[in-house]
Parts: sequence; C-alpha cells; structure tokens
Amino acid sequence: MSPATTKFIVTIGDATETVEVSGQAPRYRVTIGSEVWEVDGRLTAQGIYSLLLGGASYVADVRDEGGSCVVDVGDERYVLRVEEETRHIIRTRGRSAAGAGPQTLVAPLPGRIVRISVKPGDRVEKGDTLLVIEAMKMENEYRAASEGTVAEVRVVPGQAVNGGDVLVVIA
Amino acid sequence: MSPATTKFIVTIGDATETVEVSGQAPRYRVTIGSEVWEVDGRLTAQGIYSLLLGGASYVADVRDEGGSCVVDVGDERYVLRVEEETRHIIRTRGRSAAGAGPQTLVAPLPGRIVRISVKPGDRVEKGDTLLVIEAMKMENEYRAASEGTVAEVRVVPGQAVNGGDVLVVIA
Amino acid sequence: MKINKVLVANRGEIAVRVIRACREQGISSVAVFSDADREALHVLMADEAYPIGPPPPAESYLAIDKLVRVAKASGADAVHPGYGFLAENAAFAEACGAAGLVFVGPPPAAIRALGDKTAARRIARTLGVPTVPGTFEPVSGAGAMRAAAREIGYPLMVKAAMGGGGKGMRVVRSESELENALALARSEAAYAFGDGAVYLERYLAEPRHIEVQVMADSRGRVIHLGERECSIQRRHQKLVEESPSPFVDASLRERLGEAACRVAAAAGYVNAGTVEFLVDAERNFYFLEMNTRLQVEHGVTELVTGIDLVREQLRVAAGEALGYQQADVVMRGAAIECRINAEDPFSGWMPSPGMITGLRAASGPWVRDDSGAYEGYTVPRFYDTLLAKLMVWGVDREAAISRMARALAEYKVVGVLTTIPVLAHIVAHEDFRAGKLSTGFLDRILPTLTANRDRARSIAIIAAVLAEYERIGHRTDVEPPSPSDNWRLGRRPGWR
Amino acid sequence: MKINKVLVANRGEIAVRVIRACREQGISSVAVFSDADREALHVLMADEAYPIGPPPPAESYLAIDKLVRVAKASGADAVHPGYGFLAENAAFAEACGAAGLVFVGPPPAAIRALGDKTAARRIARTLGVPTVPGTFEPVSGAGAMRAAAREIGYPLMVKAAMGGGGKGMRVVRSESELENALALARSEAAYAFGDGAVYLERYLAEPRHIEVQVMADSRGRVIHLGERECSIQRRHQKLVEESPSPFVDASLRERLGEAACRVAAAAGYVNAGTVEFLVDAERNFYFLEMNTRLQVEHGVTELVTGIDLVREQLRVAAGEALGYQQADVVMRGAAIECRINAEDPFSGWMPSPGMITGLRAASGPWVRDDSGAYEGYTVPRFYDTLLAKLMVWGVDREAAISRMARALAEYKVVGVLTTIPVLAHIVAHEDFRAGKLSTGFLDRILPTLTANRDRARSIAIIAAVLAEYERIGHRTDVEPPSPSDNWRLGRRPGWR
Repeated sequence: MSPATTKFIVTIGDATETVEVSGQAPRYRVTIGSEVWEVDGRLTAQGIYSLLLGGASYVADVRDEGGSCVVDVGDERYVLRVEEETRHIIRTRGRSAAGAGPQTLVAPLPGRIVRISVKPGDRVEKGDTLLVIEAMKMENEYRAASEGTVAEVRVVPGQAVNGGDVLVVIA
Repeated sequence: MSPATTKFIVTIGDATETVEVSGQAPRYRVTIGSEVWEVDGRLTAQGIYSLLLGGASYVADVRDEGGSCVVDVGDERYVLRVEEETRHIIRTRGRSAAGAGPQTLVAPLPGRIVRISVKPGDRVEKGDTLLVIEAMKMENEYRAASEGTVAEVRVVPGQAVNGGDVLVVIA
Repeated sequence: MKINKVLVANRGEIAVRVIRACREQGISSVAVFSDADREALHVLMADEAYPIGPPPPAESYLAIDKLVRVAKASGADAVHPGYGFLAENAAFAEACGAAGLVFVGPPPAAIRALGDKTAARRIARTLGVPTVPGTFEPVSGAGAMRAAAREIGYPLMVKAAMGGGGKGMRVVRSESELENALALARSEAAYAFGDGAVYLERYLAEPRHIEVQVMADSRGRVIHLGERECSIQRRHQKLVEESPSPFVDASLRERLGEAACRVAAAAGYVNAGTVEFLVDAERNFYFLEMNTRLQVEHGVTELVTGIDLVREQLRVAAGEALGYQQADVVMRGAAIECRINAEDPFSGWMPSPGMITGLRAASGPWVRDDSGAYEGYTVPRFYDTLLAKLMVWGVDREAAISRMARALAEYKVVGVLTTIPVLAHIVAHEDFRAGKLSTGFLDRILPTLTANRDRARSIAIIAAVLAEYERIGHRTDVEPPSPSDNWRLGRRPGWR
Repeated sequence: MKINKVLVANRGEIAVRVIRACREQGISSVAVFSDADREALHVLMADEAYPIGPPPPAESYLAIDKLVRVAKASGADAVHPGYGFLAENAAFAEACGAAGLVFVGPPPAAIRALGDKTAARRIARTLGVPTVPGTFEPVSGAGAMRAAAREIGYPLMVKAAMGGGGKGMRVVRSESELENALALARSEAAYAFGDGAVYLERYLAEPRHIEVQVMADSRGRVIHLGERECSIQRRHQKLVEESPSPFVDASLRERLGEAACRVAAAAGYVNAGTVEFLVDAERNFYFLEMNTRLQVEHGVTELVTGIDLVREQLRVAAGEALGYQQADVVMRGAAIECRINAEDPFSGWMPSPGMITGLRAASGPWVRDDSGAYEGYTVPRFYDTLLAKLMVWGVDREAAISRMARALAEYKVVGVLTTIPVLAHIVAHEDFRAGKLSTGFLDRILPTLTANRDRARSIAIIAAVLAEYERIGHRTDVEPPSPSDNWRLGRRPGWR
C-alpha cells in the first residue's frame, strides 16, 4: 500500500524540483511544481517505461548509475537524483554545500595509467584533468569533480590499477 | 545443495529413458542409457540454454506447455515429460495405461464453434475430429486424444465459448 | 497538400511499419489501441496513442466512428488503414473523406468496384485480360447454379463474391456435392462478410498463386513492381512469399505487369494495390482478383526493387506524383518472407497466445524483421496470430534461401509456440529449393514434419533434464541470492 | 580446394558476422572463447566452441599457438581472423599456412609489406600514387628528425611505422614540441605494437578520411567496391561511416578506385583489403595506408553494392575466382553505419561494461543490426567497447539519414551506457545532413551535447519518480506475487 500522495525531491542538473505522486499502476498523477500530469505508465521491460501523457506516447529508459538515476528519452539524456522527501531531509541536514569538500578519485575499472596531470599541492578547479587511464583499449580522462588541492597521488604513469584502487585524493 | 546424482524418467514420443545427472552449474555429467555426456550448460536467457558437448555448441529452447516440456533444437522440436524418478513411481503406481480412460475436451481459448463432427453415442478413435473452433481469426480442429465413446456434447454450432468451457466428454 | 500527422487505424507489425515510415518522412504518427493492446509495440512507437474500446474488433479496430473521431481530435490530417480490418472498406474511406481526412489508399469507388469479385472479373473480361472460367455474376437458385456448373465443369469452386482471405470458399467435385457446398459457402460468407452472394469458378489443381504489385498516382500514372510468388499456403493462408517468382521469366513478368496495370487503370485505381493471378503449368495466367490495399508481403517487393512502398503510399496520398517511372523499377537479387505466427504447427496450427518470455530475433546481413512483438509482450487472444515477418535478401534465390535458413535458426521465441520449426523445414525442402512450388506444397510435406526426430534427440533430453535438475536443485537452495543473481532468478519462472 | 570448416579467431560481432557467412555457405564454424566469453554470442552461434585461456588477449585471442592447435584439433581447414587481434599479423598467417590451414586473408608477404606504413608509402610512390608529404623511412636521431621536419613544414604528425587505430600518433605544431612528441610517440608505439619506429607526415587540417574497398582473387583480378567516408571520429576512432561519400563524385571515385587497385596489385594482394586516403578541400587525394583485413565498416559497402564481402573472402580463400568483374559492381542508394559502443559519451567516452539487462534493437525496413550482444549478456571489461554496428540503407543519403535517426530512436540498451544519444545528435546535425564532414566534426559539436536539456525534461522526471515510487511501494507490499507477476518481479531488480 503506497500512501495517497508521496513527495519526492528531484535534483536535475543544478535545479531541484519538488514532485508529488499519487495513484496506482498504471494510472498516476504527477505534480512537478505547477505542472500536473495524468500519466498512464507501464513497465514494458526491465528499465523500459511506456508513458502516455494525454495521448502523447513516450518511452523512457531508466537506470541506476552509481546512485544517480540516468534517464534516456528519445535522444536526450537526463541525470537525476530522486529521493523521497523525508530521506532527502535526513541526508542533507547539516551537510556542506554539494560538491565541495574532499574528494577521492577511484579507478572504476582495471586499466593502466597513461599519464598524470597533477602533483601533490596543485590547486585544481572543477573539470581539470587529473589523469588518463587506458581501459578496454581506450584512453579515458578523469577530471576533478570540484575545486580543491591535490593531497595525494597514489599511482605512477604505466602502472596497472584494479577497479576500486584509490588514485588521487583532493582536499 | 543437489544430491550427487539425480535420476530422471524421461518420456519422449513412445519411448522412455532413464537419465542420470550429477554436477553443479555450469558443469554437469548426464547419462542417457549408455551415452555419457560431459556438459557445459548455461542459461543465457529465460528458457534459452547454451550447451557445449565436447566442443559441439547447441542452443536449446526449453519451455513448459501444459505439463509437458517442449524443446526446440535448431529446427527440430521435441516434446518430453521429465520426472524425478521417485515422483514418476508415485504418479504411475497403479495407473491405467496412458491415454485410455475418460477424457474431457475443454476450450483452450475463447472462440466460436464452427462445426461439430460427433454426437452422443458415437464411437471415436484416437485422432478423430470432434469439432472445429474459430479463434484468433482461424479455424482449429480438435481431435480425440484416445479412443472412446462420446458421452456428452455441451455446445452447438455457432455458439461462442470461453476458455475453460467443457465442450465434449468422452467416456 | 502536405500530410503532417497520420492516424494508423491498425495494430501489430503493420501499424509499426507505417509508424516507421511516417517517422522517416517527418510525419507525426497517431496509434489507436483496444484495451488488449495498451502495451503493444505500435503504441510504444507512435508519437501519440489513444484508446478506442474493448478488445473485440467490432468495438475497436472496426469502429469507423471512433476512429474518425480520434483522428479529428488528435489533429491528424490523414488515415492509413494498413491491411485487414477496414483496409478494404469503402464506407471507411468515405467516412474519412467526409471528415476531411486523407485516406491513404484508393478512392472508395475503386474499392467498391474491385471488392465485388464478380465485378472485378467483368472489368478484366472487358479488357481482354484472361480470367478463370466461371460466372461473372453472383449465382442463386439451384437450377441456374447447376446449369452454370455444368458449363464450367467439375471440379469447381464456390466463392464468396465479397470474400477474401480464403473464407467462404468451397471445392465441389461433383454435382451431388453442389447444393450442400453452396449452402455452406453462403452461410460462411454471410457470417464473415455480411453478404452471402457467391459465384462459381473452375478449380485449378495445384496452381501457382502469383500476384503483381502495382502503384498508381492521382495523375494517372500506373506502374508495376514485379511479381510475388505466394504458393506456400495452409488453408488458403500464406506462410512463405518471395519475389521474383522462380517460375516467372522476363516475358511472363512483362505480360503479367501489363495486364495488372490495365486492370488498375480501368478501375480508376490510385495508391498501392495487388493484382492476383493463377498461373498454370503452361504459364497461362488467369486474373483472380485485385486487393485494394497494401499487402502483408509487400516487403519482399521492397527488398528487390529498393522502393519504399509505404513512403510512396504517403507521397501519392498527398497528391504527389510517383517518384518512379516503369523504367526506374529494376529488380536486384531475390527476397523471401516467412511469416512467424503464434501457432503450433504440430497440432493443427492451433493459436498460441500468451506472454513472450524470451525473444531473440534474427538479424545481421540482409535480414529484415518486421515485428509487432518484443520480449515481455503478451500476444492477445483476440487478433490474428502474425507476430513477425522475417525477410531476407540475397544476390540470387539460392543465396536468399540459405540466408533464410540461417535466420530461422537464429530466431528464438520462448513463451508461445510459433511456425518457425515448420518454416525451417519448408526452406530446407528440396522441392522448395528447386522452385517446385504450388498451393498444395505444404499439405504434401506436412505429414513428414513430425516432432521428436532422432537428429538432436539427445540434446533435447539433456536440456530438458538439466532444466528440471536446476529447478529441483534451487527449490532446496535456501541461501539468499546475491544481487548479481537476481536477473537469473528473475528468469527462473520460465523453467517450470 | 573446398573449405569445409572455419575456425574464427576472434570474438564479438565480427565473429558472429563470419559465423553467419559460414552457415550460409554450408561451412561449419568453430568459435574460440576466453574465460570471459563463454556466454558470448559467437559461442552460442557457432557449430563448435573451444576455450583458449584467460581473459587477457595475450593469453587467448592473441595466442597464435593455441589458436592453431584448436584449429587442427577441431578439424578446421581454414582460419578467419576477423579484424583487430591477429588480423594483420603476418606471423599468424604464416603459422596457419605452416599448419596446413587456409588463412582467410592476404599472403604473409603482403601483410608485411603493407604493415610497415613507410614501406607502403614507398610502394605508392613508385606507382606514382600521391602520398602525404613526409618521410618514406622511419626517422631517428634528433638532427635528422629536425631536418626532415623543416622540409615537411609544421604542423606535422609523428606516426608509428607499424601503427594503426590512432595509436602512436602525435601532432607537432612547432619545432619546440618535436623532441617531446617524438619520445611520447615512440613509447606509445613500442607499448602498443612492440616497435618504436616512427616517421613524419604533414598534418592536414580537418581532412576527409576516405577509404576504398578492394577485393582481389588469387588469379590476379583486383576490383574496387567504391569508397567509404569515415570522417566522423573521436580520438582517431571511427564512430559513423557511410558509402558512398557525399564528397566523392564519379570521376574522383574512379581515380581513387584505380589508385587503390594499383597499390593492391603491386603488393601482390589477395582477398579483401582497404586503401585509406586523405582528401583535401580541392579533392586532391593522398595515399595514407592499406589495411590488410576486413574493415569494421565493411557492411555499408555491402549494402550499396549487394556484394557479400565475407562470402567473397571465403570463396577467394578457397582459390575460386571473384564472382564479380569491375563492371558488375553497381552502387545503389546510400548506406550509413553507426557504432554502438558501451561507453558514456557524456563523461569522456568512459567504457561502460556490465550486464545488458534490457535490449531492444532497431529493426524493420532496410535496417541491419550486426551485434555481438543480447539481453542478459554481460559486456566484459577486457575487450573493446563495440557492442553493435547499426546500419541502414536508403534510396539516397537523405533517406538513409532519416532512417538512421528512426533506427537510433528505436534502439534501447539498458544496463550499460552507450553512444546512442550522441549518434542521434550527429545524424540530426545540419552539417552532417549537409555532408559537411571532417575529422574535426565531432570535437566541434561535442560541446553542444549536454545532458538535461529542456526538451523532454518533464518526461524524464516523471519516469524517474515513478520508478522510485514503485520501488518504495513494492517494498511495503508483502502479499506473495501471483504467477503472472513473476516476470515483472523478475525484472524489478533493474529498478534500483
């Protein structure tokens, strides 16, 4: 049994939306700020959702990527964070502004360090390249998620790394 | 935990085979009468099995159709009944020969009776046409599964029937 | 005029076919669906979709008023009927016209003229196009019937004047069967087409069924796109089609095409249509009827000519001239279509509706899959059994056949039974490979198609036993699944 | 000689492509697989399949001795290398020959001669085929290098002599960068190809990358099958290819084809190969290199010519004559290929391995999907990211582009991230539609490809929120599922 109306906090890009949902599969009412949608929504295959909104037909692929929700609609991609309101409040209470604070760059896959663009003590801005890893026969750049100062570089060029290895720590 | 070796009774066509299986996914040993097979078997999708038998690669579709197991291998179709040995013994103990005895023809889908070929009292042989139903825009013949005498005909030509309706009873 | 939005008054693979063509032309598509079809592929693929009522066709896909209302309400400016349902219904074409909607098909008058088979036969006769010996008017009255029958000679066929799709047809081998057959044909015709009128035709033993694709624009140009061979049938329903026909040479093709174009022109035909002929062993051909719609098997013609028929339909309906002259129509290679139906060919073609729990369609070089199904889709019980049309192209017929055999071997459907195993036997059959085709082919080879043949018997036993072994094993397995197992466990239900 | 059984020394979609061709020719196929590939599609589709070791290519797909041993043990009489891995490895071709196995590809000598880019440049030069200004021998020594560089002029490129696939390449804009770039290129080349030799070439700004497909038999006949345009690249890796090139007219096609055939003939080439050219704005072309293998993008050539290249490869390898003369090669319409890779284009093309939990491939009219994936397949982390090659054919380039846009919109992959969204933007881009292509195209438009654009924002929010709403809802739902729900519940894990 879901409650009559459930409130969600949706973070998309830099914006935050309050979204209310009520109803039962397949008929829902969804309120996004001032927009109200009557939705006929069906799960037609894993992660593939069919939505009818007053006649308009959409297929949306929804999947989880490391905690955030990635949605493809047609050729557009959206990355969102969806939280039931109370959970959102608990999580964010007394937290510092998103993005700031220390960050740790971890190798997502096994690979080989091709080159390293920073050294301890370097000041980095959000988006600065930290290092390049070769994996699956391709070179991949890894960038700083937010500004900070490089505290540690735990790898050297040419080194093989495993998924999960800590590569760079930014204070 | 499956036991070291499990015995199955397989009925295929008119033949019956005793089959022994041991091992754990994905490596099994299967003994069919005198044949012994070392099998690398994987479930690659629902009902779609990949089998490697000493290098030979097969894909088999396995599914349940009303209690019997239908297997497609390449363009060949097989209809089998597979039972763990003890269950088979329990089921068959003191039963009359397969196929004999009373039978009831039930409509598998909603449809319309096109024509009826038998009347109460008629003697029917296995395979004799009992009646024809139109469903999904096609006419389908239903035949006697074994010999017997028509006890009841519960429908008339032109009548609409629902899935599950009893149509003919043969004593 | 420009067409901006098309309502597709159909369902399944043909609705998907039309929606794809619309998208490729930058035209918005509007799907309609019965309560049984909310999750059908055409609903998922269209730009818009609207409910039109309960599952029975009479209350949804055949409900002219509802369809016209939805078309207007959605702002569509045209309606594509697909095939079947209302595709050859003149009243529907008229209703669209009256509502200011472009009907993507021929004018109502042409649909009427050709919908009555006896009227169509009269048109052919006046043009000097050979017809199967028989009556040119509906016949009634035992006396007149017997006289006409004697003139034609036995065996002969009783056919519904307004019929099609093999319904309301009866073979009569002697005068003694005549009256009874007549009564049956009349009642079938009345039930199926709301008109009991029947006529007589000589029965040709194992003729070839060959049809010619024509395309006409509103400026008076009529061209043909070569023939299709549709002789592989069961109960007058096509199962395998191909183009070109292995039996038709260039000269016969030209004669057939020329005759087809003349019939279409005489009937004031516009848009895509198909003229059916019977061809006997001596390559004599006889006009049978003209289908005033896009044919199920239009794809094989597309693959050999490179011409997109649905695109041309939309262009012609918008008043544009055909994009091709007869000389532009060049056939390259050979194409074959196999109809994958949800039926059990091993028990009298019984329909097999239900959920498709596993689906792996054939693909790769020169394979075309026009499907209305997807994994997880439930085939409803209310409509015909066609799931997908599997087509291949090859540089020649032999290459196309080998490719079709390969594609059928790849095509996996789990959850419902399909015609795939029988199709595989057909394309592997030496008579088929030799081009020895006739409407009697399938009935002839069916007895040889038995289940449980030795070839892969041990493999089948192993697969079935392992499935059961795993099922039993997992029953006693109490430890909770690791996340990565979820998917497999999710699929376990299939292993009952 | 007749080829009866072919071992396919590769994996993924190209192994599937070759296995399909074998099946269509009545040839048995033998797959090989690393421990990471037991459930890969090529293993499922082959007639036989054998393990060849651990996931790292060096221990499996590059292990010449293992491959030859399995080929002999399985009774194969030929080996098809596909592309990548050992496809251009002369030692492998020799090892096959020594073991009495037909290598489906060029003779070792031709592989060697053309594998060294400087040697290939020398061949072109002696034939009078224009080459990009640069050195015709590997260069070494700072002095010689600087001298050569001055002669060529800046900007220039440092390239690995034994290289390919964009590795071991560096652009040098001024003399100050030369030595450093050289060192880097050398080390990259040494790491990637086991040979650090490099040479210099003038750098052409945004040139077109155009390649010509050639096919040669062992009787001395060499023909070309027209060109492919491969200018849409990221980091020297192709993403979109098409044939014909919108930039190439009949006369340039003939000149390119003639030059390509001469290079192939001079190198004693047999079987399928590709000659790469750079073409500048004035339609001057420069020989770049010859790839001695079947190309990833061979399919677009097949779609416009109707010629099955893998079939011809097998025929030629069996010593048969080519089935076509140059005059038989007729290009019809236009074909485009998009590479669907398991990568996240929105975060630096980072690879996205993992299980494909949902897959709905595009299909329908003139859509070809050459894929190595299926629903439930786990993309391993050890190999390149190519999942599928989506190809379309159209009567002209505009029709092909519209069809590709339609097909990309249909293609759904869930569980791993793919290049599909970026591909959709590329084919929708006005410059692409206008045929304004260059190797700089993608870098130019990438900045405009950002996530979270307004267009379907509300739809995305609704879908994401409903998924979470259902997940929460079902947590509190304690009643046992009805059997018919099993399937849906089975799919629930995807809704995290």
